[in-house]
Amino acid sequence: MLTLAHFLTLGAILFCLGVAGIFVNRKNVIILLMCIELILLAVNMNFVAFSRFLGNLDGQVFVFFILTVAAAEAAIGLAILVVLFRNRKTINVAELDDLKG
Amino acid sequence: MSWPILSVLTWLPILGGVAVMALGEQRASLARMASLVISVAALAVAVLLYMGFDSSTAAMQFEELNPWIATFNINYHLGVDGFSVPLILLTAFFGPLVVLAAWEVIQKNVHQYMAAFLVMEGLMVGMFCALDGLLFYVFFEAMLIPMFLVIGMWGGPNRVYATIKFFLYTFLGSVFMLIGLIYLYNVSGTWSILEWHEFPLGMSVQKWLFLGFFAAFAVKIPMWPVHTWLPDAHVEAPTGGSVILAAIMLKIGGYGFIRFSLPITPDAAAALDGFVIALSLVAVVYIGFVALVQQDMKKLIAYSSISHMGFVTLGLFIAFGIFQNGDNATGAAMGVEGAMVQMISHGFVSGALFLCVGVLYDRLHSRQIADYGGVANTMPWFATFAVLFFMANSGLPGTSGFVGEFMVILAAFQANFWYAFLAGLTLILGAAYSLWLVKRVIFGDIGNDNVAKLKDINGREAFVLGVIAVMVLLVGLWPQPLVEMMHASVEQLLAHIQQSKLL
Amino acid sequence: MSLTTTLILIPLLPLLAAIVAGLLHKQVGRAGAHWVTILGVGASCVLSLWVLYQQMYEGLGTQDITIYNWMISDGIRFQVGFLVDHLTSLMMVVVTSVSLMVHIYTIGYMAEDPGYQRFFSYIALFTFSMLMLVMANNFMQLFFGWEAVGLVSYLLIGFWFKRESAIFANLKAFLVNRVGDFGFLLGIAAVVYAFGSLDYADVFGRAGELEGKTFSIIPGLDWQLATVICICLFIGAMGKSAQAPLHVWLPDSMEGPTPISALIHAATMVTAGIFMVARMSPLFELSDMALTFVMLIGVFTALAMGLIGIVQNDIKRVIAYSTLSQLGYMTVALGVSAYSAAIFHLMTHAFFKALLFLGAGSVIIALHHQQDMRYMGGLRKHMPITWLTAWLGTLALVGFPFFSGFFSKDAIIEAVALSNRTGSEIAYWGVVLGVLVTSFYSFRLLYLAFHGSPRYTVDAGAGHHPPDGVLQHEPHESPAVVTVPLILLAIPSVIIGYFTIEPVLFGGWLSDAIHVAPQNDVVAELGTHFHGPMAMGTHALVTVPFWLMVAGFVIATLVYRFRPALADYAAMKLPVLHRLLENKYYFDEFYQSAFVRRSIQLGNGLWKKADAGFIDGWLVNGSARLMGNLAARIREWQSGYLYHYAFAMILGLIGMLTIWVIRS
Amino acid sequence: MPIIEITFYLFAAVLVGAAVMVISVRNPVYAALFLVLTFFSAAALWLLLEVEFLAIVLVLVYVGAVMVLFLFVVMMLDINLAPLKEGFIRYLPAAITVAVVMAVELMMVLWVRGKFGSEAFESPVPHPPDYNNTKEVGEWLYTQYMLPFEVAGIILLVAIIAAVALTLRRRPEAKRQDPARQVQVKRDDRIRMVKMKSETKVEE
Repeated sequence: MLTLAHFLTLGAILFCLGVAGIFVNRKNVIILLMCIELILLAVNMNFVAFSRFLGNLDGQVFVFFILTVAAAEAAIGLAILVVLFRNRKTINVAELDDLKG
Repeated sequence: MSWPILSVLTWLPILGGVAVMALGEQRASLARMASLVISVAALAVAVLLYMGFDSSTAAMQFEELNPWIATFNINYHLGVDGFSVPLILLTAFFGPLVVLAAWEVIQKNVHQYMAAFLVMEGLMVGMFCALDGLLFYVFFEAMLIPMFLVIGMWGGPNRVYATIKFFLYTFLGSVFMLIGLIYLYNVSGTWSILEWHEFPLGMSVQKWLFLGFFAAFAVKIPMWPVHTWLPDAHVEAPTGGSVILAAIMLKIGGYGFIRFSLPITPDAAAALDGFVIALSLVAVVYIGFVALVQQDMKKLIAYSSISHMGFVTLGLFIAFGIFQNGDNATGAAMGVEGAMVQMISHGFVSGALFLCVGVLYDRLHSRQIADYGGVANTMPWFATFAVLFFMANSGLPGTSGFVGEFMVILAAFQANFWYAFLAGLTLILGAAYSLWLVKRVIFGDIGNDNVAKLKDINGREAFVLGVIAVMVLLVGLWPQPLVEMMHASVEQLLAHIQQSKLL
Repeated sequence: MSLTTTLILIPLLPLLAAIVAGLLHKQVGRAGAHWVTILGVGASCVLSLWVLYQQMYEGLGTQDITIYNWMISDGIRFQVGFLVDHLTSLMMVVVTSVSLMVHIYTIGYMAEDPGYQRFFSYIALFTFSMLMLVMANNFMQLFFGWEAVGLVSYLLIGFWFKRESAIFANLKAFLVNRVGDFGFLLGIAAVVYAFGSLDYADVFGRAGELEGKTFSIIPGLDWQLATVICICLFIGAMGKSAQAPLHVWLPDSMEGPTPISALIHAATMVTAGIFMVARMSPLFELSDMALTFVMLIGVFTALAMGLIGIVQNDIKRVIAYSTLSQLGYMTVALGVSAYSAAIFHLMTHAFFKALLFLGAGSVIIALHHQQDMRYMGGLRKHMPITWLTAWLGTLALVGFPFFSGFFSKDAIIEAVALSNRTGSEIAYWGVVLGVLVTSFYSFRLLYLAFHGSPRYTVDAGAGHHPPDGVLQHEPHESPAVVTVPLILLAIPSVIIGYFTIEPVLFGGWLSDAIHVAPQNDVVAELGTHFHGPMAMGTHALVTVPFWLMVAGFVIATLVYRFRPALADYAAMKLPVLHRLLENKYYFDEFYQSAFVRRSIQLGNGLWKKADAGFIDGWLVNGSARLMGNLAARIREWQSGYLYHYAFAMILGLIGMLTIWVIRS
Repeated sequence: MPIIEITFYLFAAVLVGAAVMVISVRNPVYAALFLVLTFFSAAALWLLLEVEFLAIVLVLVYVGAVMVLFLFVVMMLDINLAPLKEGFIRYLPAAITVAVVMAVELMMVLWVRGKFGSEAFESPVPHPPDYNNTKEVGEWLYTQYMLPFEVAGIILLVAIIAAVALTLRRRPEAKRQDPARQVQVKRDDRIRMVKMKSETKVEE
């Protein structure tokens, strides 16, 4: 039987992979953005699973909104990336320390 | 009087200051004239206040009571008694003088300078009138802002350090007071200072409150060892800033002791009087020695201010020692009155001394004693005034400087011989640092070419110094009107602090 | 004109004159300044004489009037008012008359000085202050006058403020006086403590209450309250009347113009201490200990300061040390309860010492401000009037019979001899030896200045500031404005003792002001042996002091008239003594190193180490530094790297998760 | 094992494998492509749960738009990949530790302490036969979630404008026409009258 736990476990694994990805790819902004997408996917996975197993559509609607915001975020994130690259000729996060105190 | 005289006295200079500010940078001469008119008007109102004041009662007069923040029972509550009226008069007296003193000297941002002083004057008057704890606190803190700006904008080369030190020092002290005020509100449910006077409190609570208030007022007065902001602030401040700082701002500390520490926490004050007296005597003697070796005239006067203000705290706190002599012991009232007279007198004298240094600074742009010498040769009138004020600073009888010191020393002797002994040392030290400065700056052969080119004071400067000189001599020769004004309030205060307020 | 008005006018007229001459100096001009002040002081002098006359012959009683309430605090009235009894009116006459002489003399002495008006203003102001002091009817006003004369003295010593030595001297004078005033103020505070009043009448009337009261300065060490009060007050007198060890300012004060030395530092101001103690006699009588202290201080001053006078070369300094010594005599008299003798000597001394100073001033003008006696000599021929009056003054000073000084000084010596106070034997030998010393240095001065052959040379081409011992022209007698005061002062110097000893000392004339306990009353005992001034003068020929005086004269004549080398020989033979005297017992050096330099060191130490170093450096800036360092440390964590922040977030997430997992 | 579970495990394995590849490959292009695979697998899993609308939207929006955008950016930017690869091995242990700790904790929540065990929710809520997921979601969106839906639309609009505004580049060197200015031009803007001195004969 497919239980809720299956999906939640999958979501958890996906979430941990996303987090691990942020760790190992700390220099590449593009992959960082992708890792965020992974994390969002993990969250969406949970929402969908809960929605189905509880018989409540709210979860799915929420996933819809998350997708919307994620799309917007990706668009702006990538735009920033482009501008950044134009100005700095790099997307290496290790070289971006203007906020250093 | 039916019209709200205290509100007028408070808000006239503040609103006037805003109006002067609005005149803008271009209309400098208009700004000067307007400031003078406003400050003279405020002085006139203050004189009306004095004439209407009834010195036979200790009750608050000219009271105004309007709700301000009703939720927390905070009121716009003003009123004056024998302690506040002399200080208000002093404040109003110096209003026109600082405007005149800056007349030609300040050329940059005249409107802002004048506005800052007018606003400061109003805030100080408001603080002396306030009978609501929070209102007092607001005025107490708001006053820092114009002073901060005055030192920061028109100050000397090291002004940033001095302003920040000044601000943080006073602010650190006053937050403790704020905690005390909030605590009092929480336990009493009112912000009225007069109701706090009657509110019974336990001993340990009183001690903590006393220390909280002490932190605020000791910094303001300033007492040793929290005095080090004062010399720096004075040195960097423009002349007017120094004058107001020395003449009035320091008095706020003494006034705070009278209005808060003594009546609200009398038992704690009685328990901790030795501590305060010890600090006062340290201030008198230690600071006297420090003043002796200063190379900078303003620093010297600043240190001498600290030493003189030591008399104020001494005079206020010896009362408890005198009470122990028995019921018919005299001297307590003399101590408190002496402290008040000392505050007023120190206002005149230190204000005048800073003006004198300002006169020299405007000409040679130096405050170093070593840069002068033989000023009397080229500036005889100035020398006359300066010697008079320095003599007053060293407590010469016939000048106001003598009266307060004399009363406090007489009263101190009633409490303890050694208090009087140590306080009396100021007679020697005060003369030593004042007159040594006179010797090095005023007397002697012409020190250098710059001194040879000095021009004597002009009519405006002579007027400013002359008016203060008259006051110094008047108070010195006939202090009775001044003492009479506060007498009833002093009696009431002493009767009040003799009663235990313990729960 | 009512009496009150008169009494107010007496001090007020000089004050008004001083204000006019000082503040309106441009408007009134030089002549205006001296006229207005002389008129003011002259009128005051006439009125004082009138008051004295009224009291002497018209039976005017003691006047105690209040002008206004200076202040009422704590039930204690601080008043401004006058107490005019015989002591006061005597002092008023002495002060105003000497002052008037000095005013007139000044016209000549200061004729060429640019600060002419200022000088007149100051001396008129001094007259006012001194009158306020002597006329006071309470301690507060006494202190006012006390400090005010100190102020004027300060201004006048530093009158030539361009001279470094003058402004050093005036600062020193003021500060040393302030040390005395410090004690004085404590004494006043003690009076308030004991009586709760500052009014003379009140305090003296209740003086008896002090008996048996004690006061512990240090816990466990109880002093008689009367002793504490009197010693504190006397410390004030020591400052003002230049008693050792607070005498150091007086010789230096000679930096001021000579009229000042005469008026303030010889005749009037320095005697304020004597006057004050006499005024306080009801209190002093209560404390034997204090009186013994007074006596010992006095005798030390009388003898030790006279000895210094022997080795001084500056003509004014010799007279200054002589003044110190004479003040010592007066103090001794106070110490043995012979207050009236002290006041009597004060009065005679005021005249003859003023005379001597003005005479010295006359010499100094003649020699163009040369004060060193080594460059004088033989002035007798050139300045006969000065010479003659100086002789008269000297004879009065050394106590030659029938001269005024003789009566007063002899009375003191006799009083000391009769006293049975502890230590009065020492005091007796001190004052007797003092006569020899006085005589020696006085005649030495006369010989060096007026006799022998000139030790200066005259060189017309020597320029405006010739070297020492060179003059542009022969010295000549001073103008009338100088010599007339000399003559006018010489008259009382000679005769006043003869005519006034009886009323002042033995006639009980001062008894309304001076209170002496019966067991201490040496003057009354002296009175029993007194058979008129003539008898006293003739009897002197068989007393020790007279022959000591003669001995002093003989030695001085021998050494300075005939064998000048003897002086150097003596100096060579007694090097230690000579050096000790030359350096004035090293008082100045001691004070300089023990107090002045120490104070400055202490001040610097407190300032640099405690204030700037500890409070500012450690506490204030230290806490700022601590915060700064802490913030810098924390700021390191803000690396600016995105992944650090992300890492921190994730760690936080794990942390929260862990907590949740463990707790749930 | 029923087919549905086999399908689940299959896609779950692909999903996890693809996700691992996303974070471990060096080349962002490959990463993007693996991310596409991840999304596809997720969409398939959602279909298993009968969440058809979202599965399709995921594919359309993410794969069709967002991931293409990623690929565009990756390919358009001339990124020097060498420095970006640094530190992968260095941080791997930390990453694994963090991931494992977190996974363990999440598992603990799920299996040990939580209420989400397999016993709690054994199967999804069954749908009636004529159930239309798209219609249901649509009804919810346009009724109860009307306002948030509109806001989401505005957010997207803002994102579009922001992205354009951010990346818009004015090139000063580029020549361009401004018709408005061309029309408004006046004679004086173009012609300048120059007064010159007439040439005079130079005296010799």
